[in-house]
Amino acid sequence: MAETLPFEEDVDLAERATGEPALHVDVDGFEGPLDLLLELARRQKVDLHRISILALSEQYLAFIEEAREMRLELAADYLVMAAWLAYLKSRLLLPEPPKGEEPSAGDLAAALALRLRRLEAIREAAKSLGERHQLGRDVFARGRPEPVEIRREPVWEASLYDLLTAYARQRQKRAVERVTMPHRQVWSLVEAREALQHLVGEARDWTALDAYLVRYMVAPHMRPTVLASALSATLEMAREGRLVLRQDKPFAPIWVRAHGAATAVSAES
Amino acid sequence: MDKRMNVVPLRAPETAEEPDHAEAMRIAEALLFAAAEPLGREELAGRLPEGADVERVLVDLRELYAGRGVNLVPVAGKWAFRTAGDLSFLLARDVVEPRRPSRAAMETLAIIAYHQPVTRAEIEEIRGVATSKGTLDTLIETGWVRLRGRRKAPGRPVTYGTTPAFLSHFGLDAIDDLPGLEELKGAGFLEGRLQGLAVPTPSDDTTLRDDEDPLDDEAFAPLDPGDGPEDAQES
Amino acid sequence: MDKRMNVVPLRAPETAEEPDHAEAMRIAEALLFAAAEPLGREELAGRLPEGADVERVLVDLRELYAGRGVNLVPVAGKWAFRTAGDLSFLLARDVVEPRRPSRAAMETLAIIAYHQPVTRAEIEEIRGVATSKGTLDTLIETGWVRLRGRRKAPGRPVTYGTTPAFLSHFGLDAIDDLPGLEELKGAGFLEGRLQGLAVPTPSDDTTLRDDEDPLDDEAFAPLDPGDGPEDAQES
Repeated sequence: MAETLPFEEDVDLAERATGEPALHVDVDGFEGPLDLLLELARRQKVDLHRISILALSEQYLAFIEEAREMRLELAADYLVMAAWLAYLKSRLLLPEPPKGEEPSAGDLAAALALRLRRLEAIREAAKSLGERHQLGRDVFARGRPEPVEIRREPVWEASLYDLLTAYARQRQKRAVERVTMPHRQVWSLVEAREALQHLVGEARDWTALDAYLVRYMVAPHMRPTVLASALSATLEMAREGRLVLRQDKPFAPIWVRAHGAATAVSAES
Repeated sequence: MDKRMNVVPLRAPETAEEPDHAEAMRIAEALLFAAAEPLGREELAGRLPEGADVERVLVDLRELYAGRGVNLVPVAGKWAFRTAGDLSFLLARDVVEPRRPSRAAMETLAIIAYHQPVTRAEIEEIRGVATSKGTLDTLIETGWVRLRGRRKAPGRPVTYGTTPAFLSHFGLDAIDDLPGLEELKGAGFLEGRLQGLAVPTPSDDTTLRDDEDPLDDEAFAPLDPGDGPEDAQES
Repeated sequence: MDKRMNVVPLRAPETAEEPDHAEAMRIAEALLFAAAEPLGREELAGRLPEGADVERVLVDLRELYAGRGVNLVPVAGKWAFRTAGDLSFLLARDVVEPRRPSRAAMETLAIIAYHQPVTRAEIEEIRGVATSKGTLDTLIETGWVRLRGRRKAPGRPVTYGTTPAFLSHFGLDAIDDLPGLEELKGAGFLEGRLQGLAVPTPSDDTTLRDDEDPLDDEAFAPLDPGDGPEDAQES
């Protein structure tokens, strides 16, 4: 129900007075010079519309003077207001100069009176607002509201596309898993070397590599792998000094022969 | 219960002996309304004007609110206002929550759709992973999948199939509107070069097949628990 | 107010054209009783049976509860049940008296309420004194005052306004119901403060005024620090 609001305590003016010099208290109790002026005006006990700004100014200045004599610290805005009121007072006492640029003393006084009336009015408004029935203080809401339970009802969302994708994805994955790929036939480098060593044994003279390899390319699909592996093997064996390669021009047939019978034989052992 | 406003005229509120009965009712009404907890007779009596007849106040208030949207009800020997029982639906609000089935659920659903009637073991065989009970439960919750019967086979496993709600959700007139193998390939769902893959022509005919028995037992309610492993490789 | 039970017979609850009026009243009654916050016409309409006359339901309910211990009152443009104001002396008895807002806080709140949208400088001009940051912070924390936007003026000061919680706390249906508003308006106190812009009435409309910008920056969180002096003659 009513919780304690975190408001500052409304400190009573009299309460603030405790233990302090009386006049000091008075100044402290006011919320600024306008508040002080309003209080002084109230003491005139006349309608704010008929207030004498001149008399009010004199009272304010007297008050400030008194405070100074008591060596009270006054906030700057009280002094600013005092200076302005002293000026206003002198203007009000002097004969009005011919109409000039500046607002007349009467206008200034009227403006001040208006400000005072406006502050008075908003104070009244604040008072009547505070006097209204307030929730949790004067009037109460249901002490135990019955909460509305939120029931979440799932609505399933899926499209035919999702369904077909899921089906196809699943079936395809399994189908691929089950397919056994035909074993790819290759002529390995090892096989190539073996074959070439036979060749080297035979080829004391230049021998066309292609012609020699034909016997290994019985199946047509073996041709690329045999050629590739054989070339790699011959290059390797040439580097090792076992055989010599010759090609007369680009894309011409490759000729092979043993580097020398002795080396070839010794290498083989 | 008469749902019309039950306006009970107060019994002789102006009789001389109890001039404050109406006022006591107002106060009790406000106290009960504002209270966070039910109020007992003593608590009320302490707040009502001197000499108020608490019992009569409560009886009259209860009568005043009988048949209304809010009733004065006894709660553990005390009294409180509560929403009328027949309006309890007001205290709940249904919020529609869009949810998407998991990938595993969609795959299982698709297999049920194409291969029905199908058992859990068969689903797992096609998918190649264990199907969690939760996935099947979810599908049944969606209303798209139903338990059809039991396969005439050892263990008598439950067979699953799709429902008319499935057709209407996916915008199908009939289950055989599901695209076949060639259509799936044509639409790019399946790779064209796949071979040896058969997509069955689905049927959701409610008539049990020759190898199906009816779900004779009562224990079909949740799901057959012994139908397969509970764990799942799937997420 | 007649404190006796004001039992209003329902107007022709059985007329053919609106057979559900009594039921709609029961439902509205239950909803308004159960709700923790005031309910708007739209919220109610959405929960009442099709074709129910929300306006009539509210008028009839209000009448039914007038003079009772609990009243149906318009609050912040919505509707809520509240204990009757004249019973406050009884109900407030066991309420821990909330600390009352200080005079400075109430004055500042009043200025914000009657002059909104209003800047801190304008509040200070009316009060003739610097406004402590604490006062505004407290009003915002209480939930009665909010930062509306920024005045299109040098320094782009923040503008303040009141919230629906303010209306609800002070039992106001709308900002126009502020007490003494007519008098203040009549005296011309709410006009012409803004560079010749006549702003005749306070407005807590969430729509920004022509001379307001949105609170675009992120730094609006606590309070704009550069808006006025931090010191205060007030405590």
